[in-house]
Amino acid sequence: MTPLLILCPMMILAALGAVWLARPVHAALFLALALALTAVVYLAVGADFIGLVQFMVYVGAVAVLIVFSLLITRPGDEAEELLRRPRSWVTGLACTLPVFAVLVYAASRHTCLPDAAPENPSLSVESFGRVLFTTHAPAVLAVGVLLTAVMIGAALFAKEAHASSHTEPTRKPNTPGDS
Amino acid sequence: MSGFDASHSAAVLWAPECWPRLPQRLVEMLLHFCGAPDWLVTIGGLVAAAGTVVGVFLTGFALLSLIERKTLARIQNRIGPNRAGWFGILQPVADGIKMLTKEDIVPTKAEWFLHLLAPILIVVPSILALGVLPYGREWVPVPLDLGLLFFFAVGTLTELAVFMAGWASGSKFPMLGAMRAISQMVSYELPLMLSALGVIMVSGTLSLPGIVAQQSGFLLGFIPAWNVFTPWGLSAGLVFYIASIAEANRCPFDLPEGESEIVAGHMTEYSGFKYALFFMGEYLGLFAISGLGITLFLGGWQAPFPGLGSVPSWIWFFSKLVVVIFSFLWIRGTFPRVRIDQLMRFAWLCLIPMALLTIPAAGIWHFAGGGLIGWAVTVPMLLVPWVVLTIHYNKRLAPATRTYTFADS
Amino acid sequence: MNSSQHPRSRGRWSIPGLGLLKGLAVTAQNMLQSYYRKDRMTTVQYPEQRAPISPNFRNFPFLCYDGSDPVAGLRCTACSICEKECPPQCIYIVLDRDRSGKSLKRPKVFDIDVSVCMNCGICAEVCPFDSIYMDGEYELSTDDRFGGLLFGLDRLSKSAEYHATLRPDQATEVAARRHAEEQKNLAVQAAKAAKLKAEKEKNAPEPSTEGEHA
Amino acid sequence: MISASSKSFDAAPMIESGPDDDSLLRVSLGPQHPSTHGVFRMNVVLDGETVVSLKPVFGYLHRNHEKIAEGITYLSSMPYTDRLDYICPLSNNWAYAHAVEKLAGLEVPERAQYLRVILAELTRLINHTAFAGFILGDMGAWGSALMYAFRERELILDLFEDLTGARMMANFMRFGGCRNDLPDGWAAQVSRLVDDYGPFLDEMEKLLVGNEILLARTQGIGSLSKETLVNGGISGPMLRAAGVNYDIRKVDPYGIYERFDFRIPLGATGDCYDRIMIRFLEMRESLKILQQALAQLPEGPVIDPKARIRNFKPPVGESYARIEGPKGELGFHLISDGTTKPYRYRIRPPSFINLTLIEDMCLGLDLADVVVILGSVDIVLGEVDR
Repeated sequence: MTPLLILCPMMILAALGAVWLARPVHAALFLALALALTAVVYLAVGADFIGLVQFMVYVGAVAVLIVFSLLITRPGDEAEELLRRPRSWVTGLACTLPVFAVLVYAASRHTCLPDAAPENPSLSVESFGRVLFTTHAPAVLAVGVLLTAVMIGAALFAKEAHASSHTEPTRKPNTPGDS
Repeated sequence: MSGFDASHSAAVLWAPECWPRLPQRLVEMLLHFCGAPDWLVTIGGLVAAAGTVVGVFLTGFALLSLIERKTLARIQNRIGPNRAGWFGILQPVADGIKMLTKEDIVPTKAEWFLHLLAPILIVVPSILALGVLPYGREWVPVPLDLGLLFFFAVGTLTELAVFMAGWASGSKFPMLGAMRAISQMVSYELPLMLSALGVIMVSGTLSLPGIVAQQSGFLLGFIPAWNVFTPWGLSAGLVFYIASIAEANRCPFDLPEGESEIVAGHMTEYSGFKYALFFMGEYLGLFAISGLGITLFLGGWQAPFPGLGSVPSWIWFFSKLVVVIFSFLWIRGTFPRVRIDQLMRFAWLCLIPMALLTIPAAGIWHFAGGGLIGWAVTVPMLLVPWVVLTIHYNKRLAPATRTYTFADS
Repeated sequence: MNSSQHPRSRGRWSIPGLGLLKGLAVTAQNMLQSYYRKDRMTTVQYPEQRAPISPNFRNFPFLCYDGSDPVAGLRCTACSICEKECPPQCIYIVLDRDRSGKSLKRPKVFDIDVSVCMNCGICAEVCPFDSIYMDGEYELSTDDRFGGLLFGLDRLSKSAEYHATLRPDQATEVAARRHAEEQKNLAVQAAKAAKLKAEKEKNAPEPSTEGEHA
Repeated sequence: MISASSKSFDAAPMIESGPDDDSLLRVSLGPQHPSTHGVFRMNVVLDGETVVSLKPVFGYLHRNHEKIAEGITYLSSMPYTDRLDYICPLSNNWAYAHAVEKLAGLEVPERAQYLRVILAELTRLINHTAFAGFILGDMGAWGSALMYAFRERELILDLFEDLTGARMMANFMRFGGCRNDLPDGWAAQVSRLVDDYGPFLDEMEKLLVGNEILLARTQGIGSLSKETLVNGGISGPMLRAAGVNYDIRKVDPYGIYERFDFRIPLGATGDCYDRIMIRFLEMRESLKILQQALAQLPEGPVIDPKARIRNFKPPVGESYARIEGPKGELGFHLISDGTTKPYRYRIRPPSFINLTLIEDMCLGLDLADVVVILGSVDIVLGEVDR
């Protein structure tokens, strides 16, 4: 209970930072911090596997990719402009309010938290694999198909972009080609 | 990690096998006899154990910085540092003093907080990762059940740290370095993890001591039963080795630093002790990733020959570490750096397919029980991509024979 | 035009990575050989060991003097040829004159700014009096940036014996030539003196001719 | 992100701003940069890491050499020529001496002619060996090749020191010959070195030529058409790597090069790899020349007895003399007004002129390729900026 009381406010602050900060890179770093704290929450309640995977996937991959895409796409001042537009506020609220309502509803169903997290059984890879590929096999397959499709699509897009940038003849000095 | 067990006999305590745990045991004993509560004894012991690991590897860092310079010097027919102390043994101390006394420069355009945080964030994951490796039969600082997962999870922090360093410096070469670093690390983390998957499948555990235990024994009485001596293990081990060079930013994959191109990459705007911290992070990361490779493929602390049970197991681990790190130095002394597009193509078109292929091979090996059938199925399976690669290389990538003419007139 | 394939150009079929392994073999060989082959390890550990200095080695110039007195024996006649030929113009010479303004054929000031000097040796080459030579001394660092690198006559004057230790062949040759010249001069002077004496004896009563010869 | 802040990062103003696009990254590569071979600066505009525009900025090492030479005697310029291309001072000496000899009509004695050929070819060995080391350094190979190259270069420099008195700043050639004769045993030492050089070249080639990373980094990089190269005035190995048969030792022979049997290696594509290979092949030809020259070395004086050291005044006139320096056509243009000082003194520096096409070679390639291409041009800033 105590770790949660310390971690949750930090998480909320980090999430607020991610939303409020004007510079996209700062926001992304705060998002990474929020995700990392989520992982710590998982670890604190004894869900080691989920915690580490959360850390690896969200901090190590998702946050890094966000940061990287910020680096290469260079949004410029668009983010600040978006922040100033009132319509974005409305959209944002429309998105977040239902989620918040669901959360409040879920929290109200369990009025009191259990005193201690149940002792989690030592998780062997084998049992994990068995569960994944028997009970949850359709889900795993569906995700696999989806990911494969996404990867092929990404590869095709990349190839197209690559090809279009290479059809251009050798550039002459002082006339930079489009990119 | 239980509290102090008073039944430890002095013989066990003083056995060479347990030497690395001596600080922990001594602190526990001391606290116990001082009448400290059990939790304090445990925490004290853990602090001592962590101190041992950090102490050993910081000494290793200092030594490695010297050994690297000496080895590279010898490869290049030089002598290397030999002025500070006997054979330059005090050179790391001199370097440390120099780094500490240098001015700490923060560029005016830098984000000072992130600029400060980055070098710290580089070192922390490396030390954390070092905490879960099994160094000896009796010496596993933190025997986590999910050790391997933990290792990869904390390892991912480095990317963010490098990004912070590059971005917060507010300069262009660090920015380019950060872009290179992230794309490189993201690409090479995949083959790194995929090549470890086979080991997890065969050993059926994510615990690093468990993986080492699975590699005990000898085939035919003299070949150690390490993963690297199986077809899929050799294949995965090679992938892991190459990917770990890239993950540790070592030559020929040291593009983020890319001295001749982008000055020092993400470290360009650092000076003084922050700069030294980057090096500490790099070397500790090198220890960690080599240690993991040893654990996964080279049998961890297992002895390489039968009949050497009396030698403390941690000696084997560190001997293997020395060999692996020497190979890194050797490569660094020989190869030029690859270009970023070649690096990416190599990762996505060569390493990742190879790593993916080792997974079914490991599965077949696991279910075939590793006998003749295992060899018969997996060897051709893994040879195919090498053959394909060779053909592709010779047909598409390898340059046409260059003919040079001589003008006589 | 004859076309020939370079013997080491790559064949059509090669195993990827073979070239890298060859490179590794070369570096490993070099590393091992650096422990036992002298031609692999050419480093000279400077303060303890020193590379031998070749007789032709040149660093900064010095002025040579004969005998033991650096002032009286100085060969330099302050003719300023070196001053004119010096490429970076680092030589500064003031001719010494007596009270009446007559040249004493020796320098009053002879300064070489070695922070400007580029060790080319042209001054030594053009000197017609065998006076200026290039020194072999190379440990000249100083913490006095201006004074310590401006060599005056006191630092530049070095004895002919020193020259002989630096370049024995050249020194012997120069000494022999100078000796011969000296002998010749002496002989000429002796002849002159003899002639003079003879004339004197001959024309003793006529003082006007004596004045001509003086 | 980059563009938003990049403008404020510019400490030094860009002389040539290049394309005006906010999504591009402007990087000032140099003058303080690890692989600009000194203080060369390139204003690079990058799209990602692809070069969109590259403007070389010359002059950071300008030392006013040509103007100084007009104010000092002919002989006094000789040590300054050492400092042009300081990797190969003796070639520079020869080119200058050649120009003055043309002007003054001096004859060079046989022995001095042979000596000059020996020294020039040794200098070519030094330059090409060091080049192989430098370009590997530019590619990020941690100095091994460079140290091997310098190890062998050191042996040649030792010989230079024995002969000329200085390792690099030789100041050895004189108008009408050479300054001094060979010390005892020098020629024997050179022939021993020439014999040992072949195995060293084998070793270097083993380290470099088949290396897959080097192949991937250099092949197909930086090649230009023959026409562009010729129109750009490119000379030396860079031109020959593209297959243009132009070596001044053959097309406009000077000295006694006609007497030797050697061949001019020519490449086909002119990319960075060919530039490396051409230099290796040239070194082997140099070894052949050296062997012949050492075998034929005659006795005799090393300087024209008519040549004056002091008060040297060539007749009124004009001369241009060129030699095949290790980096290309090195020419000196002199105008004499009959005094002890040249009226006009002009150098045709191969490094500088070879460098002028750098943008054409780099466009559309990676930042990492820029460094390799710059290395393959083989510049020495002392000569580029003069």
